[in-house]
Amino acid sequence: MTAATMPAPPALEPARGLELLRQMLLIRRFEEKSAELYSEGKIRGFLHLYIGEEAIAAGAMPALSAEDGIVATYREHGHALARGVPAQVIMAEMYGKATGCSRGRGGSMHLFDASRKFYGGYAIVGGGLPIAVGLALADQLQHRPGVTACFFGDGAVAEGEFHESLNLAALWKLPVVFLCENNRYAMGTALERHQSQTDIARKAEAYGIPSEAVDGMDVRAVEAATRRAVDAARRGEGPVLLEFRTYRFRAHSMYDAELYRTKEEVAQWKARDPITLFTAQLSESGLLPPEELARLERSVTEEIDQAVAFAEAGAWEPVGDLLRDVHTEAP
Amino acid sequence: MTAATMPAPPALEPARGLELLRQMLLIRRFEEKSAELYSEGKIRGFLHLYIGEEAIAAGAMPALSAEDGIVATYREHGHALARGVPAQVIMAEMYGKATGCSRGRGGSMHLFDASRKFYGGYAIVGGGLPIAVGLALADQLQHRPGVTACFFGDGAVAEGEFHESLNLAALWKLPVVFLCENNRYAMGTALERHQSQTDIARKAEAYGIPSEAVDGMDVRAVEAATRRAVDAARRGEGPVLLEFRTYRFRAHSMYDAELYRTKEEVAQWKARDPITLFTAQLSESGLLPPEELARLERSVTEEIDQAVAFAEAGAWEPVGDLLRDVHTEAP
Amino acid sequence: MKTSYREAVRAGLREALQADPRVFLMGEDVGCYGGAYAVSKGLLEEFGPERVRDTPLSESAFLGAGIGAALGGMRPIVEVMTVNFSLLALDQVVNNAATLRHMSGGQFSVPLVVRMATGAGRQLAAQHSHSLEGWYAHIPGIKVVAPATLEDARGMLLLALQESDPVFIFEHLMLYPGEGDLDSAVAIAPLHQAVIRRAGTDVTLITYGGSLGKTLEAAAILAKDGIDAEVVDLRSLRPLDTPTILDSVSKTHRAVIVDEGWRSGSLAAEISARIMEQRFYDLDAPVARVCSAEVPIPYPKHLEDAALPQTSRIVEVVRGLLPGAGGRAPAMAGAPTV
Amino acid sequence: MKTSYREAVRAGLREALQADPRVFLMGEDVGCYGGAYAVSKGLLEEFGPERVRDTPLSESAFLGAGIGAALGGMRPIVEVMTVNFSLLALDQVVNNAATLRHMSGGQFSVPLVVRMATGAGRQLAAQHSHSLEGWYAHIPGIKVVAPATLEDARGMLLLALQESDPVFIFEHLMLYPGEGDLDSAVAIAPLHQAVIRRAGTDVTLITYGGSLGKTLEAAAILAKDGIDAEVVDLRSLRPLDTPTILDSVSKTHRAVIVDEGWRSGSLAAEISARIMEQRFYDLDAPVARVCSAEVPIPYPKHLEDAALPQTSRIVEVVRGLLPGAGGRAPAMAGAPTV
Ligand SMILES: Cc1ncc(C[n+]2csc(CCOP(=O)(O)OP(=O)(O)O)c2C)c(N)n1
Ligand SMILES: Cc1ncc(C[n+]2csc(CCOP(=O)(O)OP(=O)(O)O)c2C)c(N)n1
Ligand SMILES: [Mg+2]
Ligand SMILES: [Mg+2]
Repeated sequence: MTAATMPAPPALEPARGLELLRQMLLIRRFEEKSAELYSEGKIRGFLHLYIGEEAIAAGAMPALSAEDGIVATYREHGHALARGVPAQVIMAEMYGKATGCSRGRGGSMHLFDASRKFYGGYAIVGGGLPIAVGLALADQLQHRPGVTACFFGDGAVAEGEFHESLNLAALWKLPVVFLCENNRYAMGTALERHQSQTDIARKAEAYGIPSEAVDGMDVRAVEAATRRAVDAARRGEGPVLLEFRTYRFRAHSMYDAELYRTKEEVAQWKARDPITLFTAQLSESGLLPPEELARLERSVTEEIDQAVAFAEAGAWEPVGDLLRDVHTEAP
Repeated sequence: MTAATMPAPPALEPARGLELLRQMLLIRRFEEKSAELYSEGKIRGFLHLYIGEEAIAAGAMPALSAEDGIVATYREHGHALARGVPAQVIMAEMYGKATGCSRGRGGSMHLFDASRKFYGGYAIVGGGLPIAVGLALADQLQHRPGVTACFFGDGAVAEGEFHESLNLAALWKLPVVFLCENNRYAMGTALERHQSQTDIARKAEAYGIPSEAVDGMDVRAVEAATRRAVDAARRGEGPVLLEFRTYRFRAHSMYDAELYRTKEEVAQWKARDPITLFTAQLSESGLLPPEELARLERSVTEEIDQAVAFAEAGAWEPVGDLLRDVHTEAP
Repeated sequence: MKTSYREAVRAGLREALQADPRVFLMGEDVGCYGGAYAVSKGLLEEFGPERVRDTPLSESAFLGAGIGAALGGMRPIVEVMTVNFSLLALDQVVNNAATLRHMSGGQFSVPLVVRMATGAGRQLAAQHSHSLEGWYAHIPGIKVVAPATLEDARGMLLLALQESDPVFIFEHLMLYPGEGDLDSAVAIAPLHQAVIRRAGTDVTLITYGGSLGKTLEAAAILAKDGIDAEVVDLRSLRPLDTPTILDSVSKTHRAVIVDEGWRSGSLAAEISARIMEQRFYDLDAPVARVCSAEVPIPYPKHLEDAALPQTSRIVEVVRGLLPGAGGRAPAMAGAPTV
Repeated sequence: MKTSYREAVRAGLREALQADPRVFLMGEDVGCYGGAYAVSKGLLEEFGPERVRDTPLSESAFLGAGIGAALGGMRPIVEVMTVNFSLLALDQVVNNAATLRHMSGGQFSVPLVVRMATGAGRQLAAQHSHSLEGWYAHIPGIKVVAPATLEDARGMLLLALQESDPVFIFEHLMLYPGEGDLDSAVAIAPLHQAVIRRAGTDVTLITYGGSLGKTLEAAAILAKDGIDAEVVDLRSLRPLDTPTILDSVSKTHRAVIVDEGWRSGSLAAEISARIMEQRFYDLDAPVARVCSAEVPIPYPKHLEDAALPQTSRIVEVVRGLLPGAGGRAPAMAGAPTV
């Protein structure tokens, strides 16, 4: 099934619409602030922004419940936020503070939150897929209803671990959904220069599993497709591969000359900004009261300012604790 | 395209038919002798026999010319023989003698012959595929007409290197043919227990390349399909994946209780013994003169006896040369 | 009634599967085939395909799946057929298994046990004869052990399953057929403690796994010349039980390390360096190493034998440290450059 | 006009591509992107997509393809973005690149050059900060080098391309921006020769790559206390230039090895073991090591700094070996257990 052949998602009740919009706005503004803080040297290391791809995390997470697990990449701030990890502990993590969600050890690329089954950001491309397969196996063996959602990029599709993981998951009918965020580039390498089969959804055929190509700029299409996939996995029908077609508006990471793509191409995709599109959708359907957008922007800004204040105020881990958590302390 | 839809191969001229038959007989008897010698302790380490699969090496090699390269696995005696590596240097190699085709260093799993572009037996499953891709790249970059033939098993298809190699070869339109010897088992693990998509030929779709499923027990079907694939690769159309459906009549390696398959299944496949089938074909079409089979058997036996004598007579490498060929001696 | 090392490992697996429903075994051919080295033979029949799982040839995926299953509350035992193939999964080991606890600020543990065969001796040639456990011993965040006896083959597996962090168990392939009397009642030493397998006063022989037998043989031969060797079985390669090593060296003033890894960058080098750093002034002679020759292991028996540590070589090196059998080395004796 | 280390590597790449039509560069983002560390910037434009090839994220396949292309008569230069990702290709390195010549009885050579960034210092955390060149230095059949200067960054690449066997070049990521005057005319030492970067008489400091700068700084500080340190830049990690190391130790009677790898099983351990074996009787104090703490490298600056070898630590350790600045350590001075 491809996006074209999909039934239109059901009508939207007002509150849900505003939630989705706020979620995307929160991610967008959070990323913009992160970029600022990076330039100020508050955030260091690598910083990969999610700007342009917000509809995926924002649309997919509502399709997952508390018992479900999430595996993400190094471009995962949006996923953590959408999963409900508080902005303040994510920001503190990017500052490297002990108050961060990984106690500062991980930074931007390694966000973790056990209480929300957020199993982390993985920075070895493709490295998270086998982990997701194992989490799904644990749910299956313990007869738990959980489904594991595994996010990864188009570049990861070329890695052997993609192939091995999909085969294993399909073979064992594991409750895992593979969510490919196809933003058309692996760093500076365009899709057609790293995939001989650019139609990623068609790769599912090699594993005998269902797949869909979905408009990753349409938050409702993302949510609807993810629900279908998660429900099927939960019913015990095995894994599903979803290809979300999206675009990264900013550089791969903070420093990047963007020699590999044209301004025109970027402009074309920005014209399909998921936030603009959804805002328009909502107002057209009369679901966006006047002033509402401004109100959302204000509340998002407050949340982020508070997160920054929290991060600033956070303490550093003492150097004496350097070797802490290399191993599990004996109970 | 599947075997079913293939045009029947052209009529066979007598000499070629007898050559193919002799080739298969040579491999069969060579393997039987090797098993004997293993029991006698003349051959050690692992020994993987090709009995039952002879039609593949025997049928594929005639489709390759002297400028083409071959990459094989640890189950490669048949491929080396069919490529024209003298039986005597293969046997000497399995004895570990300095007169062996790898000077005794490699043994049964690592046969090499530079003069015949036989690039070796690789014993890490899947490990030969990237090598084959690189050999094809070297031909392409040097504008040589060569095509690289890469043999591997169904088990190798699960390895990440299969996926990475096919994508890379397809992306760069490299002259390499991927020849999968699907004998339905990876050691003791049946195809349907290690592949979620058991129709291996269909995996080509994930790389946008052509493929065929071929009756691996029919030597002429193997030859015809390999010619089509090699010709396409040589014309610069890029890689092709061929799936040869075959069966291993003996244990995976010398020691193997065969708990993983039934006697009935083995019997059914033995009823399609490629040598019996082709012998019948030839005599039906009047291409097998009386006494001819007996004559072929005699000449094959002579060749193998001579090979064993050569291996027996060969010298051991001096222990003092232990560190030889770890590096290339400075010219 | 005799038990083989292979059966001792199997006994440990069976007990683990019986004792804890969270335990399961997965790997290539552990089920229908009964295990490449027949270790898991019969377990599929006894525990069923849910708990004894055959995997495709996908080392990275199934080892990574073991990590994920451990995160998800299971107690997976992953069998990688041999260390040679584990290279395909090393990314999962180094970048995930070893780092997850630390990167998550202590939120997650990875109670994973990985078993694999290691070593040479069966003429399997250059792609099937590695001894890379020394590499694993370099990785912070994991634990590495090498059982050399029947009791340890069974017992260390059970102890490994009590750990909250990843434990890698290396079983030397030449040990599998070895038989003896397995006393399951006997209490074994803690997982990370080295054990003195032979007490002695003249020289300390430090070894582990597949080399323990050769080293004990050497000690017996040396005893005939009046050289009384103490043999330390490391058992744990990470962490190393440094106190036991150092105490022995303080007593004997001499040490030889026997390690089947290639000499340069071997685990033996680490042990030599630690003795240097902490017992330099107790040494009467330089610490020596008996390791594998720096060559991809060749196929023929005579060359394979020449490439690996052998009893005769151990004896020769020890004698080099103790000129005038049993006596102390004169302070200026030349250091053997083996 | 100043040149950066990054530009020096690029200069070497350009010369190699100009000099030999068999040479080509392949790796992730070496072309359109200009290289993750901008090393290959401009080369795609200059040499075209046939010779400067972007690859998919398939480390095992493209490194293996480099081996195959070398077998096929080319002179590939494969860039693996960083050593952290090279684990995905380690099977091809250990089981193919390093063994093919030997397994084939000398019929084939693999003239392959592989470059990769290594090391920590940019707060890239636990999956992007490894220093695993010591592992590569353990593998028979390959050669391993670590250029630390501008001249070596350019020149060792060109020398590596003269070799008939696989050469792995490790470039510490903190070196890339470092600038100086590159004299392409100056002849550099042979590929496998260590070089004395500072002559001294009191202690030998042995290091390589990213740690050379810190070590020279430490030597300068020590000079102020009247401690005259000799600094040996290994340059080649496999083979090690043991004679140069031993000659220096014979002269100074003391050695400290500085190595960014994790301490246990580090390359530093191998060097310590060799000095033990061959210069034991020349030593006035135990050989010491300054290595990385045994922890997955943490993200925050203060913790990352604490985990890595630092100049101050080197100074401190050397002082521990030479109580009473400049003077000889009394024979029984306690061995530092760093
Ligand atoms: C195994 C591995 N190789 C290379 C890298 C360097 N790298 C980091 S992100 C990236 C591109 C990944 O592209 P994609 O999977 O499409 O994700 P995106 O960044 O587009 O979200 C690369 C090459 C890495 N982190 N891991
Ligand atoms: C990476 C790797 N994993 C496991 C093994 C052990 N092993 C050797 S052959 C084999 C089965 C391979 O099956 P297949 O690819 O179908 O080839 P076949 O033996 O059937 O010809 C296995 C698991 C290996 N050699 N390499
Ligand atoms: Mg992408
Ligand atoms: Mg098979």
